[in-house]
Parts: sequence; structure tokens; C-alpha cells
Amino acid sequence: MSNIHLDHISVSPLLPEVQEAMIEVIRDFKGNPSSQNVAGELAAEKLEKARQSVADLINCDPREVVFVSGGTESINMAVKGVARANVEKGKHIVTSNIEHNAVNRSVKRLMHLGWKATSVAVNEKGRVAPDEVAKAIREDTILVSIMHSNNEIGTLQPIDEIAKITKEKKVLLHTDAVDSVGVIPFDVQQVGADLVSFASNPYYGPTGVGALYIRKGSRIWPIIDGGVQEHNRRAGTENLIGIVGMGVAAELAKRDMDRRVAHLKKLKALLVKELPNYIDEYYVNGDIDTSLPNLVSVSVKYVEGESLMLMLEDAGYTVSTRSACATGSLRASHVLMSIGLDHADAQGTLVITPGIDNTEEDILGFLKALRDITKALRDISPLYKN
Amino acid sequence: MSNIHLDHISVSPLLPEVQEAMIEVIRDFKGNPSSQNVAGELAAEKLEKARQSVADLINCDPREVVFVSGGTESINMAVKGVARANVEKGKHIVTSNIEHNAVNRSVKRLMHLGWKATSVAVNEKGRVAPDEVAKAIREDTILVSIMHSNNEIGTLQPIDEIAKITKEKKVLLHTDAVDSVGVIPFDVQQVGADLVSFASNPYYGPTGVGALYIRKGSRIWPIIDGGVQEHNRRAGTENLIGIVGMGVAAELAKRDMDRRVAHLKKLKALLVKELPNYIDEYYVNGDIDTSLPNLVSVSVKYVEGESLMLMLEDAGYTVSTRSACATGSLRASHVLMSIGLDHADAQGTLVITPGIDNTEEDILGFLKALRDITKALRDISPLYKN
Amino acid sequence: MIYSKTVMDHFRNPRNVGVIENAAGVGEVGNPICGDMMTIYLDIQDDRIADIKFQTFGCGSAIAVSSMLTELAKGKTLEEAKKITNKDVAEALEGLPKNKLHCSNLGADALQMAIKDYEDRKAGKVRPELKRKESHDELHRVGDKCYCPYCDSEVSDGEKMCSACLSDLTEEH
Amino acid sequence: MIYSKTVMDHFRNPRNVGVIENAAGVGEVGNPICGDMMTIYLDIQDDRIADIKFQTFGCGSAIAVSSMLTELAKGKTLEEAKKITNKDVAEALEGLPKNKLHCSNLGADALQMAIKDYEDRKAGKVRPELKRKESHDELHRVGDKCYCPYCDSEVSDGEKMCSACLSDLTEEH
Ligand SMILES: Cc1ncc(COP(=O)(O)O)c(C=O)c1O
Ligand SMILES: Cc1ncc(COP(=O)(O)O)c(C=O)c1O
Ligand code: FES
Ligand code: FES
Repeated sequence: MSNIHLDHISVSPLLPEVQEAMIEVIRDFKGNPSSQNVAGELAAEKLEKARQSVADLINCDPREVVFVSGGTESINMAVKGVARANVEKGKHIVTSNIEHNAVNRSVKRLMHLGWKATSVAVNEKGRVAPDEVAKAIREDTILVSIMHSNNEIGTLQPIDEIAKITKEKKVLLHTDAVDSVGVIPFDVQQVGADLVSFASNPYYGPTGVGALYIRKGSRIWPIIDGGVQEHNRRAGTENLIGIVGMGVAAELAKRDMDRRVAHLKKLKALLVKELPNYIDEYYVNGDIDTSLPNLVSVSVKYVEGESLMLMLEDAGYTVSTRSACATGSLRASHVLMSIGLDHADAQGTLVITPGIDNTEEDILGFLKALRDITKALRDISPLYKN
Repeated sequence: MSNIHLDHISVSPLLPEVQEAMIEVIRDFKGNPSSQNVAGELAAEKLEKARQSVADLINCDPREVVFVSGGTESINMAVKGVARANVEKGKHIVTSNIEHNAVNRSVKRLMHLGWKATSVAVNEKGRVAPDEVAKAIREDTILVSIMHSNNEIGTLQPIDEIAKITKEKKVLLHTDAVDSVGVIPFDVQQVGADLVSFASNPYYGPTGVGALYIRKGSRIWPIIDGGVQEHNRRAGTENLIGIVGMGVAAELAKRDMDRRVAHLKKLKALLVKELPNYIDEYYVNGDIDTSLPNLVSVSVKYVEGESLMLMLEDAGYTVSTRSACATGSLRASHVLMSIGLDHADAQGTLVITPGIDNTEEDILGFLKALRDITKALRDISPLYKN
Repeated sequence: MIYSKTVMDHFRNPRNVGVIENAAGVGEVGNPICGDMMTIYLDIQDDRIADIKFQTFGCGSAIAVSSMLTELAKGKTLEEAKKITNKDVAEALEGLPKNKLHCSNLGADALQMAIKDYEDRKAGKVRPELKRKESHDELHRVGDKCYCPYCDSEVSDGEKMCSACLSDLTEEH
Repeated sequence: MIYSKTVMDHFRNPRNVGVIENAAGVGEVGNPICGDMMTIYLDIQDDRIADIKFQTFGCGSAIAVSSMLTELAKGKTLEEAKKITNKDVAEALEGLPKNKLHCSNLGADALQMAIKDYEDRKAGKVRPELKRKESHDELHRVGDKCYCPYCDSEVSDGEKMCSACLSDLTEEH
């Protein structure tokens, strides 16, 4: 049966150009970028070309880009590296209550080691108020870490406004932009953050590779110590195949950004507009006006997300869910709780993330399947009284 | 001009089977191993198949294998993760003075945060005496980290004997086996270490991917926090392409181990036997009897390593050097200093690492080039009086 | 799928779905915090389960467990039915993923509650308001191993904190 | 190559290699700790460098620097030669990698020492035992930036420890 992929937030296919570039590196794998020989220099050139493409994507100097093993490592490096490097100044961190677990658990790890943290609450659309961030900053605050876009509800944060505050208060600002960079226009000079974590897969590059933007002059320690790679900021022989893939993906993301965003916006608008014609008693979560163009979060009342997702998969549509069951965790999503959903509704939440190859037909087909499956599951639900 | 690669310690080409397996993943990249759908399950299967191959290579349970981004991360995780998890027991680490910088700097980082370390000296062959390790262990020692094989001189350490000591003293034992696993037979049950760091490239798999073996029950904390991947021990969307490559490389390394080792031993014996017929006034470093079969370290007196290496490269032979100049560091190799070389001799050290595709002709050709170049450089050296 | 073929079959085509009006016994377990609620309705004739129906709000595993449970119970005498354990249900389903074991813990519990409800009523006890049984507290230990109830990683016995998600485990240990 | 074409040319075919017996002036710099030693020999006629030769133990950069330096100095008057700086040599080589700048710092120093040796001898001073000049202490600051002398990473001014290799920088700052 044909499968329509509407779960690009979990994984996106690799663009043909990305594939070819990676395969070329694989076929002719013979230099270590740190080696002082012809093959090494060619490898180093590939590495630096990728760094330039990635820097161009976010508009920074390539020397401000450190390649790492993905969004998660990038976040760990930013949070822990800044915390470690600035102990003399203080041990307090400001964050929000809808961060990705990479931020949450990095902060928790630090708290276990004596750091303190303040978590700023979001409103019912999932937005952080810059005022609240300003209030949370103390004398001993050394880092504010607020995500640029949320991976469950898509809400975008006013990082540029927060940056004005952190700049004035001389506190470093980190933003988890894993789902923004390469997906929507992202200019680090406009955004104003000092550290930006991002990955490669959200814009059709490989998984397991990412980068940390470090604004020149920001105090940060490495978290992976060893050799001299990445200007002594991240040790270890480079994942050259992945990095080259990320570079090409970045180049294409920049080139095609406007076209992609327009297409995704069209699909999202169609989905949101048509939903009420297919199901009732649901919410669309997040901030419709200020959110990712490729993400729709829908809470379907009286049904549970995993069973919804499994049946949709059976019907040929892949989406993901934020129900506790699907992730193996016993808790409903902290993000959905933070925007005020009750547990049952949070359990019935689907995250639908179309990609650049999806069509309007895909969306309409999905809606039909969703209608039928919602009915079937509500029929067996003890919560649904019709 | 043809190029003969004798620098496999810096980088090894990918085996054809490894290339094909990686390309297959690239061509059909559509599942996230954490996703509960058909594509996700296929991705998870690939991941677990690779884990099984890697576990088979070192003879352990696949659940004891955590995939990471390379040898360096593996070492950082072992050293820092064990240190962090065992603070209640103590804050003292025992290591040797010829460790890779990934160990050295991880330990240094911990020392900066209050841990203490004892570095055991090696003898002139680069061997650690198990007795010395026993003496260095204190009440508050929580980790012994001694490398399995040295990447500059090839010497193998008696980790199995050290394991008896650490077992008796109830201290965790980590070994950096980056240049051993997949290159020589390595059975973790015989070696006896509780944690083993290894990578993929030394046995013709991709760079930027590696693993940490964690013996069941060993107390260790993650160093990269976030999602639930790798059973909550290492967060971040997996580098599936790299991991699949590592898995296939592991499978082939196990299958071809005996043949490869026999071939490399033959090349090494030829090189060592013929050297005196080509140059005079040199040393072969390390322990000839107990060392890697694919590594010869030669210190050529009165000449400097980088110029030697560059001229050899010009002549078509790639090797690496441990001279300070080549690495951008201002210091001669700490390993060569530790085995008692003087600075000038250390500066003239070449590391020659043939691979499974090299031939006896390659070795003899290299020796001829070495002879001519040594003569040319000695002629301009102020240290050489003939 | 992370689920066995049998689980998927019962999930896709659940048996005995529905409500029995004026049921002789009703059992409810779970709560939506864990994303899991199950109601079992019994029709009892001559101390035998003449009919059984369920309603479930829950994941694939929870739905399959409910379905399989009703199949196992149907037609059995009450004495026989009392012996059905969560393990029986899981085995009949050819296994459940480790991190779904708590879903399977609900099925037999709901059945036992429904039987007790029937017996209480027969004994003339005033039917108390149905109180759902939580199952999370039981999930910490599976076999001889401990799992963090927050992130499901294996934790050593006695550990005061989960080293993976850093949750406090003092209550559990 | 990390080196420019000019560097590689001078490295592969170094000019003016050798020793001048009974040289009018000799200069030696460097030491093998940094892997770098250079000796310059001068033949002076009418206050002009009639001939110049060098011997170098060092990396590609060090050899090229020596060679280029001798080319620049040859035929110059002593007054002209005194004006040759390390920067001139690096520029004539079309640049050197940042982490090789200390090698280029040696060339002109050796020349100046050789000239001084000649002048001292002419002035009748007893020739002191040649003492090699170390160059590492100068390497910390390049332009307006500081680099760790142990691992060569950029470090902020005033930092007491290199955050990358964790070396102590209290002496430097
Ligand atoms: C002995 C040793 N340890 C650690 C490493 C670091 O491994 P990686 O480069 O895969 O991070 C290397 C490799 O270069 C090595 O030779
Ligand atoms: C918002 C956000 N942050 C961090 C991550 C982690 O990135 P990665 O999986 O590349 O480690 C993700 C991705 O899954 C994400 O969506
Ligand atoms: S219902 Fe809780 S995990 Fe399935
Ligand atoms: S001679 Fe020291 S770096 Fe070249």
C-alpha cells in the first residue's frame, strides 16, 4: 500500500543532491581533515565548504560554526559548556517550560550539580513573554535558553526581543532552533542569539549531524575533549560523510527557502481549513499565526493518540503522536500540559508535519482516513458518550 | 602520481561492502528508529542488527553496546560518566602517561573540577606495569583508564592483568581500544575491562561513529542528555548511516580477522627487517613483540618529521608524523617523551601504518624513498655531522 | 510494528467492544494520565460469564489487552475467571513490549473488579462509587529489575535518582 | 597542502644550503623542543653580504623560511639586511599557516644574530659561545589575538586557563 509521509518532524528523506554528495564522499573516502597531506587537505576542503554553506544558511562567519553529532549534542554543548565556562559569574539559568528534553535534561543535570534554574511559563498558545524572561534574570544568571520553535506545537518564540534583554543584561542567550533553521528563514544577526543549536535532517540532510553557532567572544567550554578538531572546540575525527550531507542540504535550503515555505503554508492552511469538515470536538494547538509552516498539532477528544496513529499508519498515513504511550514514557507531553490541555486531550494529540513533496491530495486523503478512524475509536472509548 | 597509503591510523578507506550498506541506507532514508511505524521499525532493525554485529566483534551482549559519535565521545563518556556517577565513592582516577588526548583532556577537565588523578609511567617500550597500577589505586579511586594499544608506538598493554586488580579492588576499568578493536582479536570477556571505547574507521568503517561497551551493572551517567535513544544512555537522533557502516565493518573484521592480521604481520616484519639496509641511525619505538601488527614507529635521527613526511608524500608515500610541527602543537609528543626519546629524536618520528591492501612492493618502495629523503634532509641539517 | 501479529490483530479488530446495559458487574481501571482507561461489563448467568464487553481509551496495547481479556473470560465460570492474570493475557497476545507492560496490567484488574462488583452487589453491599484503580505504582519493578517510572530506563536497586532523566526516585527506593 | 606554492617550492628546492667555512658571522636560533633549529653563515665583503648559507632542522615552513631569507639577504648591504624582518620573509613566501608563524619568526632572527656576530667580532669582542635563541615565548600573541601556546586555540585575553586543552596560562596573562 502506498504510504504518505506526514511525519517530517521525526525524519525527513534525503534530497537527491544530498544523497549524491554523501555517496561521493563514501566512494572516495581517503583523507583525514587533520592530516597534512593531499588527501587530508581535500577532506579539509570538503569540511570547510560545508561549514561555509551552513554559515551562509544562518548568516554568520564560518568560524562561528562548530560541527557536532546532532541537535541534542549541540544543545548539551551550549547549555553545559556555557554553564561550566561561567561559574565565576554565577550558576543560574533561565529557560521555558516547553523546551525539548535535550534542554530540560541538560539543565536538570546541571541542577543536580548545584546550578539553579528558573523556568518561564508559556501562555495557552505556547508563547514565552519577553517580560517574564526579563523578570527571571538575576544577578547570577549566566544563560537564557529558550527554543526558537517548538517541535510539538510549532509556536515560534520572540527570540529577537529576548535577545535585546539578554544583551542589555549581559547574559548569554541560547536558542534551540532545530526545527527552525533550514525550515524557515533564520538570520542569526536578526535573531540575535549568542548560541544557536541546529541539526541537518529538518531540511532533508542526514540525521546524527548538527552544529552549534557560537557568536564570537562567547565564553563556552568544550564538552567533548580530545584532539584539535573544530579549532579545539569539539574533539573527535569528523563525521565527514554526514557533514558534507548537511552542507549540501543547507545550500539547497537557502536556495529554495521561499518556494518551500510557500508550499508548506498552502498545505497547512488547507489542513486547518478542512479539518472541521471531517471531525468535530478537536483543538488545533499552538499559535496559528506565529508558528512553523510545516506543523499542525491536533488534539482529538475521547481517543488516544497511539491507537489513532497506528490506525492511520494502517490506512497509509504516517504521523506522530505526543501521547505518553507512544514514547514509552508514562507521562503526557510536558509541552501540552504547559499550554493547559487536560490529560485525556493531551493523550489524543497528533502532530502532522507535511514535507516539501506532499500534495494537497495527501492532505485530503489524510483527512478522510482521520474521520473514519476517529469514529471507530470513539465507538470503543468509555469517554465518548454520543 | 600513484599514492601508496601507509597512514591507516589517520584514516582508512571504506570497504566496498561498507560503502554499499551505507549507500543503501542513504537511498532509502525514511524511518526514525524511535518512531512507532513501519519505516521506523525497519530503521530500528538496522540499528539493532549493527549493534549485534558490533557486540559479536567484541563478544558481549548487544545491550552492553551504546553507539556514540566516535572514539573520542566514547572515551569522554566513559571517563566523565563514571566519574560523575561515582562521586559518593570517591574522586580519584588512575591513568597512564601515554594516553590519547581524549583520555588526557577528559581527566584534566575533571581535575579542574576537583577530581584527582595519578598517572602511571610506562617503561621504555611503552608498557604499563600492572603492579604500578595496583600501587596507584587508593581508597577513593573510582576508575582506572589505561589504553589497550597506543596509537603512536603500537604497544599493547596487559589490560587483562590490570582487570584482575581492578576487579579485586572493586574499581571500574576503562580501556581506550580504538586502535585494537576490529584490528586484532579483542574479546571483552578475556580482556576483562568494564568499559571499552572503540570506533569504526580502524577496521574500514566510517569516521564519526563509535561505541562504548558498558559491562552490565557498571555505574555510569550519560554525558549527552535528551531523548530516550540508546536506552536513555545517549540521547540524540541516531547517525543511522554511520552506524550501519560500522556494523558491516564489524562483521567483516570478525570474519577476516585472522587473514588480515597475518598479512599485516608479514608487512611489518618486512619493514622492520629491511630498515637497516636503507637507513642508519634510527630507532624503532615501542614493544616489537607486543604491539599492533599494523604500526611501525621509526625515529630518524637528525631530521624533522614534518619535512620527512612532506617529502615522502611528494614521492608518493603517505605516512604520518608525531613531530610537533605537523600537529600545530608546539610540543613534541607526550608519548615519545614518556618512553624516553629526546626532543630532537622525537621530532623525527614517523608512524607507518600499512593496511590490508598494501603489498610488500609498497613497503620496499617506501624504504627506497625514505633512504633518499633522509639523505637529502640530513644534508641540510645542522645536527648531522658526517 | 513493535507489537506482535496477535496484538495487531486484536487492535485492528477488537472483539467484544461495547456496553452491556444494566450489567451484573462493572469494573473500571486506569486513568487518562497514563493515557489508559478500561471498563469491563459482565453479564453473569449461573455463576458463568455469559457475556462480556469492554470500552477502552488507550494505546494499541491497551485495546488488544481488553479484547484478548474478554475472549479469555467469555464462557468461564466465575471461579475460573478469577484465576485469569495479567500474565495470561500478555502470553495469549504473544508478548507485549516491555514499556507497555503496565497497559497489560490493567486488563485482568478490570475483570477482577467487575467480578467483585457483581459479588458485592449480590451480597447486598451498597455499590460504592466506582473508583478507578491506578496502576502506575506497580510499574516500577518488572521481574527482578527496576525501571524508572518516568523514562523507563533500567535503574539499579537503591538508586535515589534516575541517572538518565534525573528524576527523583526516593519514593520508589 | 597547507603551504603556499612558494613555500613548497623553497621547501623542495631550498636555495643556499650549506656551511661557509670560517664564516665572517654565524647566527643560530631555535631548539629541537619546538622541532626547529637554524644556522646562518655569512661571508661579508665591503659591508655587503657576498654569500650566505644555512642549515636547518625543522618543518617545511622552517626550511622554506631559511631558503627565502637567504635569497632576500644575498647581495644586500649590512644596513639593508638589518631591515629584513620576519614579516618580510613570510610575505615573500606568500604567507605561512597561522600555527607556523613561530617558524617564520626564526629566520630573520638568525640573520640578525649572524650580523651582530660579525660586528662584535670586528669590534674585537670575544665571541661568546653561540647561544640559541628560543622563540616560543613570543608566540602567545599574534596580531591582536592570543593563542594557547600548548594547543594553539584562540583564547580570550586575561583567561587564566585554556578552555580547550586546560593548560595553565597564568604566566602568559
Ligand atoms: C588511541 C585512540 N584513542 C582515541 C581516538 C579518537 O577516536 P575518534 O577520532 O574516533 O574520535 C583515536 C583516534 O584517532 C585513537 O587512536
Ligand atoms: C526542538 C528540538 N530540539 C532538539 C532536538 C534533538 O535533535 P537531534 O535529534 O538531532 O539530536 C529535536 C529533534 O528531534 C527537536 O525537535
Ligand atoms: S495505556 Fe499507558 S502505555 Fe499504553
Ligand atoms: S619548527 Fe616549530 S612548528 Fe615548525
